[in-house]
Amino acid sequence: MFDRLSFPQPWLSWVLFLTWQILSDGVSGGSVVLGLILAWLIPQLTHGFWPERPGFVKPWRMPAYILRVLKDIVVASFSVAWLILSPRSPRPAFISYPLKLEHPLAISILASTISLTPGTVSADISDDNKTLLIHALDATSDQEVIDAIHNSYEKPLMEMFQ
Amino acid sequence: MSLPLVVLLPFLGAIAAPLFAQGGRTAIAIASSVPALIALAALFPHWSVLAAGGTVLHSYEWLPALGLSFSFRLDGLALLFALLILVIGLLVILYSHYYLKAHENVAKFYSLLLCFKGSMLGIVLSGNLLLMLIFWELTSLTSFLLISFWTHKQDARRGARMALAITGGGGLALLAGILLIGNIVGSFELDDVLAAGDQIKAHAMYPVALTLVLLGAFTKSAQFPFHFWLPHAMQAPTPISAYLHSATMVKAGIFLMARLYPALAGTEQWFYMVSFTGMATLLLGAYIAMFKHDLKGLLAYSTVSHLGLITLLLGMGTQLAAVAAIFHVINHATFKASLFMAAGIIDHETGTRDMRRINGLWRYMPHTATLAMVAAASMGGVPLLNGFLSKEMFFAESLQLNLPGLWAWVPPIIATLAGIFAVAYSARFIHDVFFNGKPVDLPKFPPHEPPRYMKIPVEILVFACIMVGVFPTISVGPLLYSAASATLGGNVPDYELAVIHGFNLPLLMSFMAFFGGLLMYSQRQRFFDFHARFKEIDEKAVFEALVSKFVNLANRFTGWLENGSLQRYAMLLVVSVIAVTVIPLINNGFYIGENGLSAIDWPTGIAAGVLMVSALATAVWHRERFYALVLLSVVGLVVALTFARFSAPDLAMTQLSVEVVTIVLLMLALYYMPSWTPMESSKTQRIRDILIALVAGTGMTVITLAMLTQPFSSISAFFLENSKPGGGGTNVVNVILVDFRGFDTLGEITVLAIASLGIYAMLKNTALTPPPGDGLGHAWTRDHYPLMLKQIARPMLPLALMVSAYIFLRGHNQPGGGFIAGLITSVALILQYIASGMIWTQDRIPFRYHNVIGLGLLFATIAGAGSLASATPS
Amino acid sequence: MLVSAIVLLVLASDGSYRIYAFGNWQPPFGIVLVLDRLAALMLVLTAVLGLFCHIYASGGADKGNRQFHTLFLFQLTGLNIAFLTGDLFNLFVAFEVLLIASYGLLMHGGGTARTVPGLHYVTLNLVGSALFLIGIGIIYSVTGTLNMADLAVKIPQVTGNNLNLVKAGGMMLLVVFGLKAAILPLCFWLPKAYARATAPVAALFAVMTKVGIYAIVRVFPLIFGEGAGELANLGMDWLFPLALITLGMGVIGALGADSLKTLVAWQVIISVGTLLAPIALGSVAGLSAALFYLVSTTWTVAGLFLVSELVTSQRGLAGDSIVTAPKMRHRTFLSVLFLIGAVAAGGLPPLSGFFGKLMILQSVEPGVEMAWLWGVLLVGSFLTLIAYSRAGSIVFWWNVDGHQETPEPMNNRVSISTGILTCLTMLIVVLAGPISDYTRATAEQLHDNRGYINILQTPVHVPQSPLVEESN
Amino acid sequence: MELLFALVIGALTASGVYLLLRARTFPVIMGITLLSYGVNLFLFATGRLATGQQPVIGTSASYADPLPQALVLTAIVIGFAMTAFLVVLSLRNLADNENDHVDGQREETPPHRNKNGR
Amino acid sequence: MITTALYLTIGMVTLATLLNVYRLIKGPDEPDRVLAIDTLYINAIALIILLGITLGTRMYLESALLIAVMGFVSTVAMAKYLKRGSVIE
Amino acid sequence: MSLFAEYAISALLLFGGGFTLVGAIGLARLPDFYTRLHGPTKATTVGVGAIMFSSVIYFSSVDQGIDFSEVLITVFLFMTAPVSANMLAKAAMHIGVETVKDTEGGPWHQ
Ligand code: NA
Ligand code: NA
Repeated sequence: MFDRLSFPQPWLSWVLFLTWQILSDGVSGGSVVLGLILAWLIPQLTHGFWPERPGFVKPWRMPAYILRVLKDIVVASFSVAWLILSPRSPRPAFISYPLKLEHPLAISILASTISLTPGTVSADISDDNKTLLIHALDATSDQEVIDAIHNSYEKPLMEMFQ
Repeated sequence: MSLPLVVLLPFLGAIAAPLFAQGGRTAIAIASSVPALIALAALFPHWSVLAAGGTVLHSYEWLPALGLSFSFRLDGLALLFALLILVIGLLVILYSHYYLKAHENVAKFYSLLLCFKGSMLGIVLSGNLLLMLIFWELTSLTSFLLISFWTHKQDARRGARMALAITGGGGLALLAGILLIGNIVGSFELDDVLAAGDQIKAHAMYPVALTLVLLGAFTKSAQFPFHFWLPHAMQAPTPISAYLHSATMVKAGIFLMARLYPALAGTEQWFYMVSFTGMATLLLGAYIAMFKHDLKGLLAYSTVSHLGLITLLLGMGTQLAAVAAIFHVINHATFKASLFMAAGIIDHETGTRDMRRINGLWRYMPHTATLAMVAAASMGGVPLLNGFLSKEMFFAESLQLNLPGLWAWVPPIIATLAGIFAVAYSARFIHDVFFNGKPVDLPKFPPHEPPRYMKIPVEILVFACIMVGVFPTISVGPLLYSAASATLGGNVPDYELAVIHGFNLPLLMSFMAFFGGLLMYSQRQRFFDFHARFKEIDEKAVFEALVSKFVNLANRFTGWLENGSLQRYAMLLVVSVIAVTVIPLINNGFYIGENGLSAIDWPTGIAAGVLMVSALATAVWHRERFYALVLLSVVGLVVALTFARFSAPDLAMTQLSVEVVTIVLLMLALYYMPSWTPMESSKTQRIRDILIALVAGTGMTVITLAMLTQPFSSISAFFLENSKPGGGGTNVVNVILVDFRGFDTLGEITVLAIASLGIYAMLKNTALTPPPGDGLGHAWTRDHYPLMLKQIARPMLPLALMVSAYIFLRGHNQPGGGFIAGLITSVALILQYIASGMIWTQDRIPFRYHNVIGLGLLFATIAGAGSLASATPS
Repeated sequence: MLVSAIVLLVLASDGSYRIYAFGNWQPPFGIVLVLDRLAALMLVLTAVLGLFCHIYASGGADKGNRQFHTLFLFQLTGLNIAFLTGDLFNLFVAFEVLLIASYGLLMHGGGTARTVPGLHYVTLNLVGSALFLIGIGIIYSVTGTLNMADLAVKIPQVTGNNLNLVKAGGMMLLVVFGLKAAILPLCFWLPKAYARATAPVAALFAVMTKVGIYAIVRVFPLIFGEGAGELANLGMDWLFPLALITLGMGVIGALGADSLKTLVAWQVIISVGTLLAPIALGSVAGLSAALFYLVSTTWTVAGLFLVSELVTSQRGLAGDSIVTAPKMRHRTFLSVLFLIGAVAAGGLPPLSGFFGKLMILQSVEPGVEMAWLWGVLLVGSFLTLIAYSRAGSIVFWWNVDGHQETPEPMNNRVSISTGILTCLTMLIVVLAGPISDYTRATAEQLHDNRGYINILQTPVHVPQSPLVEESN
Repeated sequence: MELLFALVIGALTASGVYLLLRARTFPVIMGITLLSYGVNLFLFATGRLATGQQPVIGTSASYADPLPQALVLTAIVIGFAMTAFLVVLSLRNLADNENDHVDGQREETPPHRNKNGR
Repeated sequence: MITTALYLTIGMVTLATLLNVYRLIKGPDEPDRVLAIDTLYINAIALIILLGITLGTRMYLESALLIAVMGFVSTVAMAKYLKRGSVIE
Repeated sequence: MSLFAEYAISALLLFGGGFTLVGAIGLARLPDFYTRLHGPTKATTVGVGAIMFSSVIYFSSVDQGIDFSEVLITVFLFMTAPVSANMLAKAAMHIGVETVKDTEGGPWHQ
């Protein structure tokens, strides 16, 4: 069951190795050795559960994307706070968002991003992975929301994955 | 050694008898006779000692702490009874050989008979009261099996059970009596007890002890009001009846009274209890015997009556009366045994025992008839037969009782009256059976004389009757003297065994009885008509009805208490705890110890409030199950926070993991269960439960408060000091778990493992039907495995494994450890199941489990394996 | 296991205490196993019982469940730990081990009849476990220790308000042990659960109630014994009347039983009452008598369970119901065994039950207690006699015409194990002297807790052989 | 603080006992769970309440009593095993009796929940 | 300053907890309750972290991590139960 | 501890606490389930994230070097919050939880 000294998912192994260093109290010889062992062993065990590779084409764009999302999260949190605290009752809406992305992981990331950024939550994804149902807390117009999402997040993701 | 041998031999024979079953009936009969012959031979050499008034004692220690020893003691009284048992026993065996039919279980018969004989010998030869009691109960038991020998007969079964209940129950009273006597005397040895008569009679417990002992004796000897079992014991094969009711079983009670005569007799209590019981029995038995149409029934009630007579004699308390009693024991045994055997022959030859059908047998079996008529005459007290002699002594003694005023007339009148009845029923036995016209519709016709050898036992017994009747001094004189001497503790009065003592009052009474009896018999139809006006009670049916009433009552009572309601059982448990702790807790009150209360910080206060509210809300809204489950998980979460708040990180983590797995498990269960609990308890019951719950809660509050505020020191200082040097870890909790108290942890893992096994075994046979939709009537959504969840679940597993590894490795020094690590892995696997389903996931893990809930097992196994791994380094 | 248990019995019979300290930690800090006369007696009792039940089970009752033997052995393991441990919390763990194994065993063999009694059994015992923990907690919170010897030292020193706490805690323990022992009013879970369990399991369970009694005998004389000052003889004034009522209830249940197994199950409750009454009186003689009776009744009841099962298997549709039915196979063999069992259980001479009862009767000092105990015990015996004679004569003797649909004949393992277990009562009679000497010495040892306390001073050492063995 | 803790344990016990006395398996299991939470907290509290004194050598000046913590850990694990068994047993009861009544009574299955039925 | 901020923060989080419980009890639908308990889990993480800062120990970080993991799994399981009845199928 | 660190820690704490509270207020007072979903998903997650960061800075500045364990937790929370929200929304749509009156569009029927 173990392929000798192979790393079936190098990405995963890297992440695991780094995580181990974070968890251990500081980087030391022991933690590096243990981290290596775990980075090799765990993917061997879980390979079956996660056989498909994350189909990144341009992985280096990921950090920029994450930073952008983080910024949006923080900035937009204030607007949600405002919405929540203001006496005015919001005007919620369900919006069907036509997906251009095809890769399931990419869709998931997009949906997550939408949920984390203010005012919108991904409520559902259609069975054929073509439409995303978004609940907006306070929507002025559907199209505005769709465009904003497409431009800010879906486009960069499409670049990364296709 | 010879005395124990005498008792032991029949038991050995009982074991051996079935072995001879192969050799045929004769072989068994012979084999069964051998023990008695040897026993007789073994007793013979002791005669010289006994004749000189001595006793033979063979004693071996057994259970000194109980006062129980293998003491065997032979004196005149014991010898007399032993001889009766052995000799009549031999005759019965001979008789049985011809009586039993070919297809019957002869081995069982002889085996039981020998057991019974051994037990009887045990009673009479015991030199220790407890030992005697053991044999006493054994006779109850073996007679039960003998009476029910024909197990297919309902009457036999019922009669046997009734006999067992009465005699066995009496045995229990006797046990209590003997224990009391033993307490008074300080020993159960017969010699000590007999020597301590004055001490016993002076003791405050004497009346109780006497009553209990007499209960034993009266039940066994079928004294009124316990007489009713005896006639129903007639369901036994006739040889058994002959044996049990002439010489043995029923005589055991008589023997007991005679045996303990020096220790218990001679007081007013004794006199009133024994003599009045005897008198009542004497009269009642004689009266009923007259109306019995069943040959054996007549004999049975006559037995009851004669037993009453003996008891009355013993109760009179005079020495001569006691001698008469002993004498009558011998006489009754001989004539009654022969009568039973004769009755058996008649039954055997005619196929019935109904005297209304059996008539004029003289024509068909003159030999048997002669024998039976002689024996019956003896029973009726005809001169020149042994029955006459003891009856004369009885009449004489009845005149000697110094009762005040008119009461002095009572005993002689009753004696005469009983005599009249006795003559009447004896006459009936003779006339109604052997003469009185022709037989009516006999099942077997015509009857013949029985086989030659079947008559021999009867002949021997009848011969004995005549011998004793004519030559009393020569035939039984020495034996009677020896027995009477043993009974009376050596003070034998002057008495004369003569056929005729001259014309005196007793003789007059005998004449009155004789002619009165004949007169009564001649007018029998009037008496029968008179008697027929009373409804005859079948005691067996009454007893049976009583027992089944009791059984039904017990059944209903049990069913009412043990009603199968867990609610009730749980309530009883909780209420029991409350009941036994309420006094200390009320004494404790709302107590705050010397450490006092510490300040509350308000986040903790609010968390506590949340916990309390969620807990109570769980109870309040429990009928909406999912809601209650959510509330329960809040409780679990806050409990974990509480552990964290009060310095127990390990506990917090364990609690969290266990809680989530539990909730998932409960949800799995809830899928199959109704999502809603119906209202079932009544309002009263709910209020009751609320009260119980509140009291329980208050109790725990009071305890906790008192406990938390008391100063305290524990053995834990040792753990804190030795954890690092001795246990090699800084996390003291984990060091305790794997080292100081590693054995607990081993047990805990074992529990997990067994639970998994049990769950697995149970699930194999469980077929659950999943409901088609939720409680609102929605069908389940088609969407099994949502995309986002699937995507996030994938990386979760490797990450969780790593966290597990981390938590596991640091456990010895930091919070964490194997169990938590195992649970994290389990939870990560649960996530895979939720996200991607059973089949997908199972294809990817090396174990196989067949059922949904088998997962619980999986989690437990993983957690157990985790903690096992962490426990082994110790 | 029987061999090792007997070796331990021989070791213990010299009256010494042998301890095994896990991890070589000096008590009271580590967990110790303590072997004394009582522990050895219980081990032998259980080992013998376990052996024959296991042989019986291997004659076919273990079919269809590979876990059976594992659970069976775990059950024995739990029992053995319970008898040996010298630590209160470890006793809890041992209880849990044997309970969880018993849950599994109880459900063994499937069938819907077992589910509900099993559910009741498990639920009540879970509450019992909770109570056990509370009791332990209270006692720890006052004394700061869990080792029983150490507790025996510390409990007499408790003063002031803590007395109330310890009383409450001790009483909770008594309730827990009472629940396991099935004392009234905590006994109603038992009859159905036992009556419906597979025979070897029910037979093994004969010792389960004895664990509760063992725990009472172990913990209470030691910790709340004569020397416990204000806490001396805690709870015993409750125990005595309850024991007698339990005895009475058992008798009524037995009388009203409609099947042999139910009858025997109520016999278990009768035994519990019979055992606890003299124990509650607290004398050496009473304790000794109870221990003697305990050995006798455990084996006898177990034997009767096996007999009842054999009757069920040979009697077609009627099973073990006390109703008339066509004649069963092997009637003679089975009826003789039943007779022996019934005589022993009913306490009639000449079998061991009688001697046990005799000792119990003799152990009471004259007084009110004596009147009650004698009265209830003797009247109870009388009614039991009626119950057994009625049941036996109906089941074995009252045959209606008809043909038994040829049941499978018994195999040797089943019949031999049942026979031997039932006849052990005779062995007890033969060895009554030595056994009563042993129980007497055991009772004396229990009564004088100084020896037990001394194990705190015993320097720990590694014994030559391990004390617990988990194989049969 | 002690009073608060005592009240918490009291509330857990009371709720647990009330649920224990219900007639269906599910509430009974929840009741036992609540009861065991209460018992675990109680057992934990026998070492008295300590703030910031986790018994890890070197992390604090004084330490909470570690023994009750160890005991509670054992108790939690055992309780988990027992609860799991009870859950499965109650499912078995459901399968056998088509009903989740604790006494296995074969009654009609309870009506399905409706919005107004609470 | 940190102390003051800490107290204020603890106060806010505790208040948030109370609001969560309000929603939990109020409902009105099951998803509301699950949402409330999900939020409660996250607040619990905050409380644990704040406790750690107050006590100056990192001993409780793993507890926080565990709450995060367990909270997520239990939320997901509950949501799945509401949708599918069977959490694991 | 540097003053900067103190300011940063305090600010982050207050920011975090504030957002946690805001999320809870949203949960408590918004009109329907779908709107209530927004508060916890974003505000609370952000709030707790901020508190974690303050913890990282606090412990890094008081003693034993840098330890990023809290970051792991935060990342985990950010990864899982949307999934939880998604699952809950799906459940709500399945059950047919009602929307507030003036909602545009409607949930999908499951
Ligand atoms: Na443990
Ligand atoms: Na979440």
